[in-house]
Amino acid sequence: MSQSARIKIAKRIAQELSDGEIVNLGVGIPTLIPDYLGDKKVYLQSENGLLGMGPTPEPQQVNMDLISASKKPITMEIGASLFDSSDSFVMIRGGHIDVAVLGILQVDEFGEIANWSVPGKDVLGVGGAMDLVAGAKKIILASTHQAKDGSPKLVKKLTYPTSGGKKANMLVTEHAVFTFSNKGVELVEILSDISLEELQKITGANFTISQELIRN
Amino acid sequence: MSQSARIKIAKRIAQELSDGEIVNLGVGIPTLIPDYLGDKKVYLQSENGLLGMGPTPEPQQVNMDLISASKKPITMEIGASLFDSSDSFVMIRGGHIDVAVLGILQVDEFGEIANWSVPGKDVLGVGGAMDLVAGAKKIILASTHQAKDGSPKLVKKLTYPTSGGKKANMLVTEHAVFTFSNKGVELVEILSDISLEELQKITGANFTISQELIRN
Amino acid sequence: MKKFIQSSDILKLIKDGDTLLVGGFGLSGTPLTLIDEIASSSLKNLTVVSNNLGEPGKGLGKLLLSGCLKKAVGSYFTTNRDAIKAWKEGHLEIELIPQGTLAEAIRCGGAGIGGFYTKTALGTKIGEGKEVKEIDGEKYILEKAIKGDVSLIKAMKADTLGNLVYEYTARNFNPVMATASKIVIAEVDEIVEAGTLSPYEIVTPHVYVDYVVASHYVKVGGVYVESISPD
Amino acid sequence: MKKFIQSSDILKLIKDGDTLLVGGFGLSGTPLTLIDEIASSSLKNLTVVSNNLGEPGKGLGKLLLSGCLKKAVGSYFTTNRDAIKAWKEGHLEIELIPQGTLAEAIRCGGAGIGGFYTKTALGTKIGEGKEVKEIDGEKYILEKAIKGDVSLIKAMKADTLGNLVYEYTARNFNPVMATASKIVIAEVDEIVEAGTLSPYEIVTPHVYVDYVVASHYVKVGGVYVESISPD
Repeated sequence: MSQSARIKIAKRIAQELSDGEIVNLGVGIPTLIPDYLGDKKVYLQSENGLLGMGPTPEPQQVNMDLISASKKPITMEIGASLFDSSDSFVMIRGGHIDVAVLGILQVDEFGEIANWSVPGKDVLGVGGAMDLVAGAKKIILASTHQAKDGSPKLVKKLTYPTSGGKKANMLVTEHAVFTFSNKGVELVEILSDISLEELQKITGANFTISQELIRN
Repeated sequence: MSQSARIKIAKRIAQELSDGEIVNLGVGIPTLIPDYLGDKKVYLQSENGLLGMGPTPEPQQVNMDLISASKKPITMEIGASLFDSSDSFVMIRGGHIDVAVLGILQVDEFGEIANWSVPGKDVLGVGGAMDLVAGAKKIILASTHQAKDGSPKLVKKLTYPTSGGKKANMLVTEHAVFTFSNKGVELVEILSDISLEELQKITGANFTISQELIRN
Repeated sequence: MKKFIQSSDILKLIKDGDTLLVGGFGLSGTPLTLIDEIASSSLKNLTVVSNNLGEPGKGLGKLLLSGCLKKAVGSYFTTNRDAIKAWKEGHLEIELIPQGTLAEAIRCGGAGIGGFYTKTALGTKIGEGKEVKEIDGEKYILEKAIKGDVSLIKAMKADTLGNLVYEYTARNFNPVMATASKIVIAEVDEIVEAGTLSPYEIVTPHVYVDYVVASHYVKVGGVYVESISPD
Repeated sequence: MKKFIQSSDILKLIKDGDTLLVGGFGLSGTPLTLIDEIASSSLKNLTVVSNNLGEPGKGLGKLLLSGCLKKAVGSYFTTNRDAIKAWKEGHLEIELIPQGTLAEAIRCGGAGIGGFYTKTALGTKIGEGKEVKEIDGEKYILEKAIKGDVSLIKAMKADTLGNLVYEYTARNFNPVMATASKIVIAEVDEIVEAGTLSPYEIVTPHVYVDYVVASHYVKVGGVYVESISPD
């Protein structure tokens, strides 16, 4: 996906975050979000043991013992705190993270997520994905609308292994914003010049269309 | 019991402790032990959140937020560390305390302890007693030989509620030292001028006598 | 953003029948100002989870005398004769839990853990009726997590974000209680600018703290005495 | 009394078939010197519990290449292609555990807790075959405690008693691993006099640490590089 599409997704999710929220950002697109928060002050939690993650340091200040969960060098913001992995997951699994922004492999029409394992592929990693799914108060998914092979990410039924029963609240792709509820998935916003028909064609699930649909 | 008898018990238990050991002292007689350690360096753990408890402070240095589990003002030794109650009980229950010295109501001939509740009396406290019993590597009991009413503390079978299945290793009274094993209780040392017959009379369990019985 | 509020404001956050997790070991690390507010309120049927129930007429002992309490959950009530009396007279329910199990159960409450298996109290009166399970050849009992509606904790300092540090052994149950209630209110001696506390020294990260109240007590001769009468 | 030993001495403390808990998140907080010793030893059939398996040829990646490993338990192996390859070829068993469950299970191992109930991985492939229990209306799966024979951890400083402090996010799994093995060996950058570290800043109290080894690595440009070749 083009960097501009990735930035579009990051920007749109940045709008969803509120002042004062505790946010955990997954790898990939989510890591772009801090650049688009403007005046909003959110507190970034990194599951390897930090609350108050700041921007990338200057090259001469890099210390590979101050890193993000993506293993990239970071800094600490004012008021940051350090803790061990068990305390970090008390924070994550105990419901203390306001928003987790996660990448996905698939999401079904009720918001159930698959984001750790591809059947038949050698993905031997789960990391904190299932912990974040189980524990975050709100889950926003950041993803391209389609996988590299053109298959839809939003599907009727997961064909990839689930990350757990807890449901996502929102999906943001380069084309659209969807929200999930017990009733299913709803299109609330179109972010590109795609037609509704075309959007339906490249989406694997039936979605309802919000009466207040926004077209940017 | 006279203070001299209490001191005798504390002194004898002090001999059992080794350099470098991590020790938790219960209320009562055990709190006298630090005065009789001589050159030995043991590290005292206090279950309210301190490793490295030092002696009572001078009156003008008392801070009631630096207290022992008996809620008495204390100091910190060099190398002391502070932690919260959950971490303190990781230390206690995880088998990291070398020796717990505990008071008792009763102990049976296999070393099973009753030290928290008197039937028919309003003792509504257990504190860390059961945690220490379950978790300490070695348990030494400090007790008068008889209760105030003259009944024996070392008994064939507990009539008071048990503190858990884990067994004590040793009992020190003003009269004698006993050790416990799967085979039962053995008298290893006589600390007063009591006769064997008299000792047997005031003891509620049958004990074997060590072939290396020490008489002080 | 943490809300810095007056002590009397906490009464809007607590309702009849609530379960309160209250920090402290004896009187050390106890939110005395917050307790005073509740003791002088008309709140009823509260359950208090705390290691002790203060001392007669002091700390949580005041809540008992003011008639707010229905139940006390903790490890050691023996030193408060008022609690024993109220229990004997049927005015107070008491649930006795070993101190380590209490701390761990509250930690689990804050950690999204439903319960845990411990050897403490196995085979005892306190363990009666609890599920016994053998894991890798060793027997344990199941203890369930403890959660509260409101936690009332006491710290030495808060920074302006709500990060907390504790004095010496006044830390005790406060950090775990900070994680385990829907609403967490911290009484503090001092409020300092964010950035004053080093990332290494912060014990309770601000994420856990909803409200901060300045204490009405000051320490004189190592003991807290009331300095400002609650309005 | 903690024993300050040479890195090569650790080989006397580890035996074939042991389970090693090894600190670190990626390469940060990883005991590189201790790993080097094991990689150049003839130890066999080791199980390593660690969040990752280092990187190809780095950190725990060396242990894999040296043929010491039978099994790896952790949360994320994807970034070490050697591990994936060894697993595909049947040379390495892998047990995948969510990161939070891994941290909590090790903490339980050190805390005398047999197991705990978590929602993480409920209903997933990783949760398959694990006991499901409903507690207070919510479903959880049982995860068992993890313990090791030997923990290899990395700290920034030890004092002469063995108290440890960690650098920034290099803390990660090290403090819980310090509690959960029969033998705990800490590799440190610096050894300072007892009393130098404040009681407030000590993260791992000395009770948990059996042996301390001075690191053969130094930090240059924010990255550890080898300074002394192991003898």
